[in-house]
Amino acid sequence: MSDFVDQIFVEAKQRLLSPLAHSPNWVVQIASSLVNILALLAAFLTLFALISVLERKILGRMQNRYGPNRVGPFGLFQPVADGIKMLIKEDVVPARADKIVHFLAPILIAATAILALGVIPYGRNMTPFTIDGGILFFFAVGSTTELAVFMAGWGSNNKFSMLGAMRAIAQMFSYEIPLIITVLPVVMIVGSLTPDAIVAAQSGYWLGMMPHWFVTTPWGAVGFILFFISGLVESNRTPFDVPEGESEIVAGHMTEYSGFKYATFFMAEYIGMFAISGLGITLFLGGWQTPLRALEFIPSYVWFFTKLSILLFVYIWIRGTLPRTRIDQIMNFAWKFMLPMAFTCILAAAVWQYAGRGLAAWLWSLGVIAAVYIGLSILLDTRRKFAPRTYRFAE
Amino acid sequence: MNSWITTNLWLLPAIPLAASLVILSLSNARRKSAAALAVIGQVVALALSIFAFRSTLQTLGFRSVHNFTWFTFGENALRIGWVLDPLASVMLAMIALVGLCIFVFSIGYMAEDKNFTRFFAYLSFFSGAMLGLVIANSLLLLFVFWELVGLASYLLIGFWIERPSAAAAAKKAFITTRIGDMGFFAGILWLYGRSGTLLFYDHGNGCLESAGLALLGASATCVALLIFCGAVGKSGQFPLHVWLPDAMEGPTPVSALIHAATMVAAGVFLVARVYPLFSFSAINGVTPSLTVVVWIGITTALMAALIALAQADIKRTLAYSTVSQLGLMMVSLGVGGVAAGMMHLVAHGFFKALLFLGAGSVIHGCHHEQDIRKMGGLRRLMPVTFLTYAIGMMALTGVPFFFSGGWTKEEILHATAHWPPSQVPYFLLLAGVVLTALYMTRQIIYVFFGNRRAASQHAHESPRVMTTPLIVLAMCTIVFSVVLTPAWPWLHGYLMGETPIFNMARLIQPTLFVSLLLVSVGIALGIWVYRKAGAQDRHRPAETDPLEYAQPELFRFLENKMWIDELYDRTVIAFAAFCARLSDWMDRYFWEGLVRAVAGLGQLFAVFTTNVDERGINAGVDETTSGTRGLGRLISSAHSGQIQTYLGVIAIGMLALLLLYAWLA
Amino acid sequence: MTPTLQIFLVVSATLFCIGLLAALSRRHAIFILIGIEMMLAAANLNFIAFWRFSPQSQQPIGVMIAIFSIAIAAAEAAVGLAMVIAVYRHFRTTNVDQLDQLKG
Amino acid sequence: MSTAAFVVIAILTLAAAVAAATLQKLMHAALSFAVAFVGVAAFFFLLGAEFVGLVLVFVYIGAVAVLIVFTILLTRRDLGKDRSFNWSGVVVAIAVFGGLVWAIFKTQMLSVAAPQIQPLTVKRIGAVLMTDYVWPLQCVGLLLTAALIGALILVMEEKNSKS
Repeated sequence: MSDFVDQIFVEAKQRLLSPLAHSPNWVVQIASSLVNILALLAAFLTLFALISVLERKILGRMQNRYGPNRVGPFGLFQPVADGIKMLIKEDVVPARADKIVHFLAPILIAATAILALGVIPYGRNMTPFTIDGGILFFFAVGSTTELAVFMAGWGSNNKFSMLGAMRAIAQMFSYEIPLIITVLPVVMIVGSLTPDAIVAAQSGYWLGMMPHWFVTTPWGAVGFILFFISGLVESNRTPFDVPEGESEIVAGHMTEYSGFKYATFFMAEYIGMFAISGLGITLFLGGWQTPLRALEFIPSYVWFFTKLSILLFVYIWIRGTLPRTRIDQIMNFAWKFMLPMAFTCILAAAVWQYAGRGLAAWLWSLGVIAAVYIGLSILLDTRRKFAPRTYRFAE
Repeated sequence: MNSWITTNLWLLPAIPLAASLVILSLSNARRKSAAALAVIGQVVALALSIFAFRSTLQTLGFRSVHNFTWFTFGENALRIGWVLDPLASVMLAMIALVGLCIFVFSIGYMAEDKNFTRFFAYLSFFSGAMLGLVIANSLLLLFVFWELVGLASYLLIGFWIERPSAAAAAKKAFITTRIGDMGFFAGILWLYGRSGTLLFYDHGNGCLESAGLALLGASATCVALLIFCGAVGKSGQFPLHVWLPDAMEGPTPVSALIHAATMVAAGVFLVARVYPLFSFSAINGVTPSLTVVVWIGITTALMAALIALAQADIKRTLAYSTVSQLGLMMVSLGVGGVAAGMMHLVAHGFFKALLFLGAGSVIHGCHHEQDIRKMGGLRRLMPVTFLTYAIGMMALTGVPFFFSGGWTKEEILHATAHWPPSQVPYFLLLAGVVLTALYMTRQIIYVFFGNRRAASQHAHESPRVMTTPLIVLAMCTIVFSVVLTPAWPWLHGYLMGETPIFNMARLIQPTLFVSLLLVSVGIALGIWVYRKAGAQDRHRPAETDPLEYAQPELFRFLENKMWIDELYDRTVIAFAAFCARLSDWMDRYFWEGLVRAVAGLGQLFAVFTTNVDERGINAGVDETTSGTRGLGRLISSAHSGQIQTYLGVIAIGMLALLLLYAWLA
Repeated sequence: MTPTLQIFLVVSATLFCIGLLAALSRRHAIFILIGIEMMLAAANLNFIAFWRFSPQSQQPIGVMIAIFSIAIAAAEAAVGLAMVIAVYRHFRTTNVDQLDQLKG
Repeated sequence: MSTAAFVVIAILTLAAAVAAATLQKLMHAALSFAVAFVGVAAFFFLLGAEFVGLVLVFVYIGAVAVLIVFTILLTRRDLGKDRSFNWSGVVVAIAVFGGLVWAIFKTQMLSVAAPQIQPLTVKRIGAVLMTDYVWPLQCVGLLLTAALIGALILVMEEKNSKS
């Protein structure tokens, strides 16, 4: 019974594709791909709508006010209204803009964001595109986002756009490195770049209750924290939303966009957030694995989306809590703290691996990380905080 | 036997020389310290010489030699050294003592001179050199010191450089002595060539000992004569005596020390030192060289005495008397009386120094007036000077019994009287004795007796510092006679290496009466002739000399030194000038032409090479460089810096390669 | 029919020549860099193609060389662009026709 | 591998490349350059070298293309339009192309079909990299470090710069 529920979507897909049983191979391939893409879009656009409204409501609660609560029950239809508003808005394109680029930027950014979703296992046998080296694919596609952002900034021939794009790219570059390096230990331990393999490697429990998720190991925990911070930056979320800091540069690279293009950017941002969170779950939080053996009857995709929504709540929580940081502080943090800690994670993972993955290994790697952390905190004395601000990256 | 002084005899010359060096380094203002240094050096030298003298008294005929190798050329080394024997030690004592007296004297005499320190530096230098000359055991070393004393005399004669006459005199002295030294040096070379050694005494094979002399053989005579040339030059014997009177241009102490007591006696000392060379293979004490010595000596003695008779300058008179006395010594050496000669040398050193110092005192008192005709009546004004001067005069004239000069002259006459070849020198010497008495009496009368004249109006006695040396020397002159008497001829024995026999009987000898007679005659004659000197006589003005009044031509002849200088001017100097002019002409026209010709050749060659260089090599190099530059320009034009051009070329090259391969395949 | 090695080679040759064209005929320094990158990509394509069409007994040499050449190309691009920026700072131009002197 | 995919990819790639080489606006050229590389990566996928393809995309789109557009941005002063076109270069390029194609078609042995192979897994690549190619790998790492530092020094704001 639980298996059926668990595999219900796979069954559905096969039923859907059964008429094409006798058609040539490539037709079946294309058809399955189309089905997958449609499923993805349906799921995540819904999620996007939901989250957009939920975020506003949660923020409202945090700021001690009601969020949107007029449209539909509990204001749940708010996104629909917004969508309609966006669609019927006029699409303004600046006269001096580079039309083509200006037009292509949102498409590209959305496309890459959605592509990135394609390699994440959402449940047992529920990976849309199984690629050998899916993680690499994820990052390859994700790195294209920067190009898209730059196109946006450039295409709309505008000072603020350009500045915003520069900032965005600067911090994306800076944080892409720790992001990837925090992934490396997982890849090392699992010995594969395939998300499925990684998830599989995190199956099983200690003492029947403690799951084998990598977040339970010291390097895993630290790596996950680093990964999460980098993810915040990659998706330009507070406290790292300088690229579109309303107070300084109107809306960053999205200044000159309006109507549906703006909506696309908005959506791409959220979807990128989903993607990065999904990858984080896959890498550290055991993917669709169940935290407790007792709860295995609950379908895997439910677990995945539960974890995802928790992470998203944390995103929103942080946004509601933390102020915006300065660009130079962001950069210093990236190069002086994140990077060394990421390398430390690799080291700690190696120690953990070769000390036999036992309790001793656990303590050993913890010791390594603690030592490096203390050393770093001594080196980067906190008095630097009061240094005069320098905008190296937004000149 | 060998006390430390014999091995460290070099200290004697070294100390005064060092003193002179130190004094030279002093500034002109440090007069006291300069004088003190010089005197101290001399005192030390005196003490050492007395010490050495004592050490020679141990045995008869004492002789200690200390030789060492100076430097080596080829396989034969040049060895020098020093000797201490009676001859040297006596000379040392005399030189040191007289030198000391004169040093002290000159403190007072040169008191006003502005070059005080320089004077004492020179004096110390001289005394050091002289002492070294005396102790030298090698003819070469002796020659070195010989030239050093020559240099010292040159410096001191020309001490008052500002006087042209002094400068001229210095030059004259130097050159004249050089003429003699040339012969001396030739002799040294000859001797070395023959005997291969210049050491006097070298334990049996020195050049004065049997082995060396045997090596010399017949050439001993020539060597001796050549060495005698040096002696002639140094002690102003006949042909080369002309420099000595002019040397009186120097300060009087200098005249006393160098040109009366020590240096001029060096010639005599030299002859005495190398006497074996002269007396080698002698037939009962006669050799050709000795004969030459005798005749030269006698000529000098007489001639100088005669000239002295007509000199108005007090110092010139003394100078000529020195010359004549040196001649006397030479004669005594020549006739074989070495001891007599040396004794007279020492005695003469004392009393002639005394006389010169007295003259100096007189000159000082008369405000540097030297003309005796302007003096007179100083007897009362400067009694000490008068007494000492009188003692010196007695000694010089040879008054017997009390004065050293008398005994020594006695000895010389005695020796000469028994000279085998002829009696002529003896009688000539007697004449010389008379003449000596005569001119000394003349001088005494002119200076100290009679009425006061221009220079002696404000004369005054000299200070103690000047009179004390006079007294000391006078004492020496008298006391010294004790060791000279034939009754107890200690010095003679000491020099000859014999034990003196005391025999009062030998005190009285016939020749003694002869000389006594002659001396008294001379003095009496002098008194008779010059009684009115300087005063108005019947028809004679006060300025004219009585002798001049009597015999004008003769006086003129004598006054002008027998025209010898003029003769030299006409002959030797004229010839020298001609030679100089000739060589000048040669140099100007002949040699210079030659040189110019050679230079022209060199220039021609230079021009040739220049052309070769420029036309040939430079052109080649230029061609190469320009070619290289052109090539570089050519290549660099292809090297335009246009990246795309490069890329295109690369692409074309790749295409070519590709086609080649495809075609080959 | 499936594409043969020849076709791949022709494609890569075309790509190479386009890169060459860009490198040769454009004045802007960045174009030259782009062209060089394209040529490198063509070369990589050749490597991969030869590897793919060769009998599979041996090691994936072609792939390895491709990987390394990509890395080196990345380094080259970084340095090249840095040089472009430096040159631009100095001469205020990126037109390679005007950059034909060695001294600044 | 299907001919259709090949044709599509080839057309895409070459078109993008031509655009990159000839477009007058620098920015457009740079973007089409990126597209061309996507095409090349697609070729790699087609040839069964997914890893290399991904690396290519990752490196070129993620890094090099962005660097290029950054450079374009920083050297915006004479960004304008680059109309000057050197036709001699075109001639040379065409000549080379002709030569290459002629050579390719001249050699018969090239017209082979792809043999069936087991897919090249990332694991294998990693194994080979860490065994046979470990020294080249280290050297490349060193090279990359050197290039990083060198590029930094090159673009470092020189103090008291004349401009």
